[in-house]
Amino acid sequence: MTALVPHVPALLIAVPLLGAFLAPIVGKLGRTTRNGFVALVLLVTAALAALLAVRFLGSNGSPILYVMGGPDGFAVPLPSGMATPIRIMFEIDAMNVFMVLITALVTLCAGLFSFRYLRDRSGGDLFYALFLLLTTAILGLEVTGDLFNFFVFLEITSIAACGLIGFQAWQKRAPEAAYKVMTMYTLAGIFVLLAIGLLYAEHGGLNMAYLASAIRGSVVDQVALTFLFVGLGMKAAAVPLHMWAPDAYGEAPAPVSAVLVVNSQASLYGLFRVMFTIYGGVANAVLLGWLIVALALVTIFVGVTVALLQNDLKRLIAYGALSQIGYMLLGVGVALVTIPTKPDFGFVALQGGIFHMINDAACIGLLFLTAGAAIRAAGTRDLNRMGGLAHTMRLTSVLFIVGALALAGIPPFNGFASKFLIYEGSFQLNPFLAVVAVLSSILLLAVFLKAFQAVFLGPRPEGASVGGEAPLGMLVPMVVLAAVVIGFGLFPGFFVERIVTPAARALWYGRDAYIHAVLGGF
Amino acid sequence: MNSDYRMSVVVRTITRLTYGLIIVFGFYVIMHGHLTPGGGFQGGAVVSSAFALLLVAFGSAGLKGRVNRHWFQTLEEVGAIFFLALGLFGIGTAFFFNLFANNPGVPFGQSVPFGPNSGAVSTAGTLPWMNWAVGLKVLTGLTSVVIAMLIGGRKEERE
Amino acid sequence: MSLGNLPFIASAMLVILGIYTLLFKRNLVKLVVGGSLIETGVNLFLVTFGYRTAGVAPIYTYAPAAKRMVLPTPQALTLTSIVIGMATTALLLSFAIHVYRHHGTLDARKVKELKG
Amino acid sequence: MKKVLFFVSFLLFASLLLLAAASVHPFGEPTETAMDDYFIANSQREIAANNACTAIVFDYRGFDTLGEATVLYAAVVGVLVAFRTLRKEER
Repeated sequence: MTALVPHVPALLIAVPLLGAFLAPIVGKLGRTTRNGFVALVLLVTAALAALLAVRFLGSNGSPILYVMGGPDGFAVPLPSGMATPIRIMFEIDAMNVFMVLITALVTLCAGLFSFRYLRDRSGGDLFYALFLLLTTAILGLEVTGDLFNFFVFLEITSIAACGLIGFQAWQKRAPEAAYKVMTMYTLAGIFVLLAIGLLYAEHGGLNMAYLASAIRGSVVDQVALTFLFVGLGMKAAAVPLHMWAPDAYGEAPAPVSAVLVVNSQASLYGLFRVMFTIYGGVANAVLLGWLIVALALVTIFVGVTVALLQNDLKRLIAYGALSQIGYMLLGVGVALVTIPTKPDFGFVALQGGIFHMINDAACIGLLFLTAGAAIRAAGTRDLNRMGGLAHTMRLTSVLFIVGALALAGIPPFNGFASKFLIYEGSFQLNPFLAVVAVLSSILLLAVFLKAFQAVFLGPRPEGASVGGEAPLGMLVPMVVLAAVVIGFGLFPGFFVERIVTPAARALWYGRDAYIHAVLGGF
Repeated sequence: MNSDYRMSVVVRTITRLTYGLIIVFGFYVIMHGHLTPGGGFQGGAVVSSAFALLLVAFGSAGLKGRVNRHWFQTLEEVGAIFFLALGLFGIGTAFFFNLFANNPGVPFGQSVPFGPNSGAVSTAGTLPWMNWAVGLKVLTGLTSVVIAMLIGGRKEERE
Repeated sequence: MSLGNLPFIASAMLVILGIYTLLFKRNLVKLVVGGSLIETGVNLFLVTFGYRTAGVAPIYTYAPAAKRMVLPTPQALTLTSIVIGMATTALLLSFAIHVYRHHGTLDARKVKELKG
Repeated sequence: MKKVLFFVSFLLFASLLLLAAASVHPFGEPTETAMDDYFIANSQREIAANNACTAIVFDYRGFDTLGEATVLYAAVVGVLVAFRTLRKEER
């Protein structure tokens, strides 16, 4: 088995993909066999992700290179005497490892949760085929070093996500939400493909590192940057293009919503990779930074204010998730603006933005899973007709509160650790930013307390069905996510120093190492 | 379009005559992917167009005897797994390593001199296998999509 | 006889027409038609990038000798893009059928069940 | 209000695209072709395939085609999920 260790990056994609292809066939042997098989595939993928992280942290930070189909071993990207890489290759640096860890964690918990949550639904085999395809595509999105390959995986996430959003086809709103989301995803994919076509026409190559060294900032490069910015911004649900997000998160089954948040974060990673690495040498950081800071403020503000008006539990959490994307953008935007002048504060904001990714994935995932359990027990999503679930669902209500407080950035939980870094960084740039960020967090706390009171406390409305505590199969993944939320909150230093700082350093200072790993001496 | 809709006699007889030829041509395109323009995707699409032609000409009765829906779904998964397995065969050196090319012992292993030539079928290592895998996958996938939409549409009539 | 960039502008116009239908049309099936119009425009865009004047298809079987060959990579990319276009259209149409079954209409304005 | 916003963004997008289409390399004379020349020159030697395009699709960039087959598989499963036979209580 140890002979396969150097092939971990490729296996990280091949194993869940094989699982996705085999799921319907194994499904013919019965539901429990299939669930066991899917759980095994998810566990092996998480183990591969951990192995990749451990192996990477040992290799003094230079990016791992894995060339697909490389004839003489896998380390040779460039045939003799050539300046452009030929084959598709995975290029993994600290930022990629960080994103892979987030994906492995959330998809594992969501997958384990879905076994019990969807037990009495039809079409289980096909659901798990799509679920594993979505996992593979997100992992592929975060690991590949080839721009067109990035686009292909982006499209797989679009199609698999829409298949999953329209899973409850008998409901009135699910097919309509799936149709709307698919149109937005197609439009986003077209923008990305146009940009890739233009970059290929201009530089004749598709490898991210080669493009990073070849881009000179000509007219075509800037148009391609705009298209990439719009396309990936649409997929990451930044505000002007966020119309699809509440429908997608609201209508999809609960475990799928948790994975969709990670899908948006993967596109956000794509946006950072494009801005920092590919256009790192060319784009003038300050203008782009202010643009992102403005986008971030609007995202935070719209996300929180509209969340106040929602009376559908899942859409309320969806808008909460939307505003958290704003915090990540704020951290990175502030970093782009301040690092040229005050590097230490800028780097703190960058670390905050990146650390907030894993924190947000954990708390939003926890909130969506607990909301799913609550909705399953109450039989309705409308806040006015739910109530008094805490009497029977003690642990679920506690977990909901943990997720809500973490999301609002209350001290003992992980949300506080990353938001504090963002506040600190943005305060240096302009106090107004920090004020808006803090106010929005408080507003978000109010929103979630209102939701908690409506769903869990208060008298049980007479007509409501008597929902018992969530079954064990659903509680275990929730507790795992809660442990991550609390663990990251109590010892932030340990995690920041081990996985977040290398990721931030790789993203900001690691551009030359990224290019050098592929192009060697050129 | 209700399901027992049938086209005119002319269309039905021509379809009965030509759908076999279309299928054979489709497999030709799949098989010669590495020599002539074509390959798995294009050939699979040609063959599934033959099934679509049957569907249009004879309504759902056209595919009754010829195509088993569940078998096609499983065949698609088999094709996908075969394609992934071909990628994994070369895992010793690297994922997707073409280990069959240029070693004469293996079928499709012959090497090819540089420059224009008349093209020998038994060349290009894993490419012909991959063409077959993808061709099977596209053929069964597209047909089951067309059938699913037909059945989806018909169910809509009953409600 | 250099055409300058006319073919690129022609395929760009195709994409612009597709975007126009996607933004301003209301019927769900027309949106799908707009989507595939854009896909075709982008595929044409990709393929025209790879053309070499008086170039021949990059296939050596019975290839005419001493002729420059067209760039093969855009054609490989276009193959992938065509299948993606087919996949998105198939999914969009199947959800359009479901929306029609629930709401009885294909007009996006009346289907506006989801707010915001 | 939404119509105006859509129209402005549409015009912006159209002008950007035409600007890019006009300023790319002239039709027929691609400027950077190092990668493609390598494919044309070496597809027969390395992969023994006469068709350079298929050599790229299935070997040089075979991983894209694996993604491609997955896209097709996802679409087929998506359509089958949409039109599966539902259980009674799910009507």
